[in-house]
Amino acid sequence: MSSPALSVRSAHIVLDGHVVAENLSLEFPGGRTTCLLGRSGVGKTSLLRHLAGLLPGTAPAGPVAYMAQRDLLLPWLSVLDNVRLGHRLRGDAAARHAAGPRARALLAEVGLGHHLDALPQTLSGGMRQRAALARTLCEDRQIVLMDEPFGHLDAVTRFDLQDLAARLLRGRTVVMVTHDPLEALRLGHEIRILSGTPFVPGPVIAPSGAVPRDPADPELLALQARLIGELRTGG
Amino acid sequence: MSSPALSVRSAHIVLDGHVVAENLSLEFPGGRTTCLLGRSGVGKTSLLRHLAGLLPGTAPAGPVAYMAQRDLLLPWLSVLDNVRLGHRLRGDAAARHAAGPRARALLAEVGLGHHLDALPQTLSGGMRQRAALARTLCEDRQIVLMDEPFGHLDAVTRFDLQDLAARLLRGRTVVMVTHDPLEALRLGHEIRILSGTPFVPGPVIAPSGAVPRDPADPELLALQARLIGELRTGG
Amino acid sequence: MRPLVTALGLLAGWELLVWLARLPPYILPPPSRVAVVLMERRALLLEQAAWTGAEMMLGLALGLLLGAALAVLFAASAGWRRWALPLVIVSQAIPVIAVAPLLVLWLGYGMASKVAMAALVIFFPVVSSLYDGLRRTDPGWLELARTMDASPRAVLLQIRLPAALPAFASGARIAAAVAPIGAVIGEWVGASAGLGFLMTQSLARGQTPLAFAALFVLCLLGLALYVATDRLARRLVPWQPIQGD
Amino acid sequence: MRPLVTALGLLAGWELLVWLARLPPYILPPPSRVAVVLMERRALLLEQAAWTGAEMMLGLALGLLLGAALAVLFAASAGWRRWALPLVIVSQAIPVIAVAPLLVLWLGYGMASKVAMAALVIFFPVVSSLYDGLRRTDPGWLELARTMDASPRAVLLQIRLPAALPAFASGARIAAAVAPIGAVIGEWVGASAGLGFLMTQSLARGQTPLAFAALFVLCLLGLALYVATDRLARRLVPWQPIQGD
Amino acid sequence: QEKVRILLDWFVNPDHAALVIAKQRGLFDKQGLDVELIAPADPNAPPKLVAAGQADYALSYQPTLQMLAAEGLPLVRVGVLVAQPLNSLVALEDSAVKTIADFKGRKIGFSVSGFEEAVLGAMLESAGLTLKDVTLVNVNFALTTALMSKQVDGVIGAFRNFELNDLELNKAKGRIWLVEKHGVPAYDELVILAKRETVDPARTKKLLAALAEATAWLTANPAEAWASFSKYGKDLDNDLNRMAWKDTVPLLSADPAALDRARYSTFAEFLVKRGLIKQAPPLDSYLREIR
Ligand SMILES: Nc1ncnc2c1ncn2[C@@H]1O[C@H](COP(=O)(O)OP(=O)(O)OP(=O)(O)O)[C@@H](O)[C@H]1O
Ligand SMILES: Nc1ncnc2c1ncn2[C@@H]1O[C@H](COP(=O)(O)OP(=O)(O)OP(=O)(O)O)[C@@H](O)[C@H]1O
Ligand SMILES: [Mg+2]
Ligand SMILES: [Mg+2]
Repeated sequence: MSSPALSVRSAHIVLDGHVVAENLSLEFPGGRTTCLLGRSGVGKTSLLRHLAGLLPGTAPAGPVAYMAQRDLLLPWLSVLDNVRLGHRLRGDAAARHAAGPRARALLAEVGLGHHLDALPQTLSGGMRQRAALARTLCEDRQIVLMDEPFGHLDAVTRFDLQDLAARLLRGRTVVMVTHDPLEALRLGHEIRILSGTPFVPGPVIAPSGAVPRDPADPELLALQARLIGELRTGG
Repeated sequence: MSSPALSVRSAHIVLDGHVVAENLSLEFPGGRTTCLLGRSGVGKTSLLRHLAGLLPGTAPAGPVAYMAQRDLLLPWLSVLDNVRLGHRLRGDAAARHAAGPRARALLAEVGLGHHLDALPQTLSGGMRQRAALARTLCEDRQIVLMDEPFGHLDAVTRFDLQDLAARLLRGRTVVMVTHDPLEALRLGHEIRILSGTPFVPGPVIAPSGAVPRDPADPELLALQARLIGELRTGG
Repeated sequence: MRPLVTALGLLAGWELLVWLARLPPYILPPPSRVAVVLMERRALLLEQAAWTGAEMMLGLALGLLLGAALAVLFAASAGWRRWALPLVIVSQAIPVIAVAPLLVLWLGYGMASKVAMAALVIFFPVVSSLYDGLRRTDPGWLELARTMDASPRAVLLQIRLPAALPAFASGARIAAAVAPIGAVIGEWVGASAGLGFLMTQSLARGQTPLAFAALFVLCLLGLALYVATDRLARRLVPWQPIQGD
Repeated sequence: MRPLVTALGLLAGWELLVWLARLPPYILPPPSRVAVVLMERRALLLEQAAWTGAEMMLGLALGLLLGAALAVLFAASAGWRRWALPLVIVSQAIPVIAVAPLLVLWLGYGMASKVAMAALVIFFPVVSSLYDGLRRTDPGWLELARTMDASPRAVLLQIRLPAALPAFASGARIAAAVAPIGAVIGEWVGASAGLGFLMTQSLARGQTPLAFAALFVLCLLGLALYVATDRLARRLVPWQPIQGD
Repeated sequence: QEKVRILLDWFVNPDHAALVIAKQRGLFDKQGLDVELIAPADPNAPPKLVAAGQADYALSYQPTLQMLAAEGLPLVRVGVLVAQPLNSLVALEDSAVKTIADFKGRKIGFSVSGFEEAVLGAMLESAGLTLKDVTLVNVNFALTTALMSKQVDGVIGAFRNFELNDLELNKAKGRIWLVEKHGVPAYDELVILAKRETVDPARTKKLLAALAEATAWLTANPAEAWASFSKYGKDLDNDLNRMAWKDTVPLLSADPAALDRARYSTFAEFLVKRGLIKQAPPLDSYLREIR
């Protein structure tokens, strides 16, 4: 099964009268990871919500896994149950049960193997984000939309989890919002910079090489400078 | 008036039975910025809360401005009123009124000059964080504690606001939690890495030169690699 | 338009119930018969409705005020909580017949004693809900306020109170819905007047249709008050999204 | 220990009130006199309290159940909301004297009609609070659930309902506090037993101290039920920090 | 003009004919009294409020007065409006209950007056039954409704001038047993009470005189009196009141100042015997004849 491409055609994104995007057309290639960069408030989250079918009048292109900017853990569920929330919500007891080992494995990989039964409020900010990441990955969807998924993580954990995400999301259609140009360069098959009000997407930037790329690669460092430059002038 | 040093002496930090730090002694020099690094869940936030006097049995060393990991904007107040919340809470109408121009100026500097009367829920994640930053800076305190203050900002905005913070917080005692080693190196007079459970602070790392430092400085890049290395082994 | 359809539907349901259960008119008169009485006795009904309506509004106003004040007091002071909270809870267990003479003694036979009794019924949901809301403030906000050296008073009035407004709205809705029965209970105190009095009298004297006409007017008053309160309550919390309508 | 001090303090306040306002014992008997009656008639009081206590507990249980079920229905279905919500609101305006004959006709003079009447009073705060809570779910959670293809049913039961438990707890507290008066109102319907009946009868016979002894027992029952409900309600929402005690 | 506040026993009804007519025809004014009639919703409250000084006079019932006096309330009877019992036991004519004895094993409804058990007990005993042979059900004010809907087989506390008419209006016929004919001593149904310490004989005398004059006039002109009465308050002009008026007028006491002490001592003994009061209070403590 190959993951579908996502496309936005002549879309208008308007929030309470604020025009975020006008007549927007945009393609996200199937089976690949697209990283969205852009100044704060430009409309990255809004675009992601548009893709997820969460804005009025929109529908998702297919089943999606959506990781929002907030972790949205349910305070009354244990970490484990939060991670298999999708199965709880959709499924019968069997499906939920079957999701258990997968959820446990994912939690172990994000470093929360010892906190399966903890309630979210006993976790640190980064631990909560990791739980939310595990929940998103546990969904096992062909389309994955992630909004700043590693923002609360230290450099090392972030590096490891980028690897994990790249590995588990290989072959899926991923749209990821990030503020870290280097992260975009490590993980993105394509990178798009959004700029302006209403925003317009910049040209596709496609670094060479397989993801996850080595951040020490001089090509990437050069591109990073270019990205920051574009962010500066665009914003 | 010189800003006081902060010191922690033989402190125990225990949260609901989880020992975060034991017999902890730590100094934060007065009038300088100390950046805290550490793996996710190591106890950075807890240490900051200890310094802010927010943990049971603790008291702050003096009046502090505290910026938490969440933005904690009040949904019923406009952005402007959120920024001068401290004055609203402490003061008579006169104090609040006097804080107006200062709050406006700060909001303009963080790029929210056109959103003074907006309610927080109409802001993007990064805009909310900027409002929270403006609120913290508006407090004008000698001791400033900040927990991942730039985590939701794009690279360019982040760079600009680092400059802003460095300028406005010059001469104050600042403790800042961050996940970005380069940010720590740009802004910190001193850098401490926390590691282990219960955590112990690593040795003081003090890069040369005045803050904010130039991130392209080769010394900083070398130190960055060292920090990441220490984070990896410590965590 | 839609509320009208609902209203007609419910009236049809009532007629059907009477018909299917073969209820005699002295137990539950059909709406058709009540409608006739409603028309014939409209002057009397209107006059009594004015009384009861006034009691309801005054009772609700007093109840909201008193309830809010007490909730804030309880949130502010452990002393008040300790001494007055049990009294407030216990006050809800007191039937009107036990305190009616006391109220008349203090407030006379006029409207004051009726409104006081009505307010006693109405204020409780407000105290309880608002006090509950005041105890559930986001701890993050409270910590923020603490680092800002806010006085407990400022925290209460500027953070905990606005944060508890949804809870207050919730309590106000309940209060509005019980306001009619509060007023009817109040009418047991002092001199006879109002829809509750009219109902008691007509029921005791076999004029069930008139009693139900009075009840119908009372329900209309109640619905109107509820809808008005609901509208206002929403305005109170514009920042909170409400699902489902 | 502290509650005991509070209780004694409040009793002293009552005695003082009687003394200062020079209230005659047939209007408000002093606690000293009520205490004597309480001792002398303890067998009678206990027996009646058992009745009323049973009505209260059954009424509360039924009210909580019915209230929760209706709130969930209203949150789930626009149809129910449209047709039954006005009925539920209006039901609060109906005085017991109007429906008593109807209830008796359907449920007889036994305990059922009393419990039904009590439940009618008790269930409303629960419906109203819980329904309010169900409408105020964090939109972020709902969006998350939507991307997870959750059925409306699953969203309701697994997200909106747990998220609304604090609101339910709030409603349950109010319900517990009005349960005693609910039971007394229920006793209006064909009771020849219970504390409410005892009160009516002793007031008619001029035995005010006995009436107040019954009222005192009723208040104790009410307080006990409230405290128990409050405890349970807290357990229901262990993840929510409560300030102030 | 001297202000006088009178608390009725309940909502205005034909039992209060003398008071209403005296007010409407200016008979109180003539005596120099400015009378205010206050109708409460709770029949228990008026005597207490008078005892507490919140009104000058209250209407109540002889059994109630005697129980209150036994409880130590400082009340005295100064006059009477209806000098015979109105209370009665009623069953539907087409039911199986033909005699009091037929109530064995059946349900009897009552509305709490405080002395229903005493009255009913005596009546049942007059037919060889006891209270244990019937089930007592508190139906509150819904006496006729309970009877007509066959929820109970009989009701005690029905007023002969009202409930029978109420039944008739609802196309049912009642069978009635008068309490004073079945083992209960006769008593004054509706009496006027005042506070013992502050009762003002001169004023009371004027009040009673006005009432006597009103009663005389309305007995002589019942139709005209009804026309006047029915306009007195809200909602008095209805079929039930019209029928009750006819039955009530002959029952009104022509001499409101009259006092039959024997009646009180007999009934006090009755109350003691039925266990409603422990000890009969001295008659003079709660009876005052004012001529
Ligand atoms: N209420 C609590 N009960 C038990 N353990 C807690 C509680 N709160 C926090 N902890 C634990 O304390 C540890 C330190 O948390 P803290 O929030 O200080 O971490 P942190 O260094 O700020 O992490 P991050 O970078 O992810 O924000 C974590 O392991 C967390 O699980
Ligand atoms: N409810 C709303 N009403 C009006 N404007 C809104 C509303 N929600 C968002 N906006 C505006 O839409 C714009 C885009 O917001 P969005 O959250 O998509 O930004 P973003 O690119 O994700 O920013 P960030 O990096 O800070 O998260 C912002 O300027 C914001 O002010
Ligand atoms: Mg965003
Ligand atoms: Mg932290």
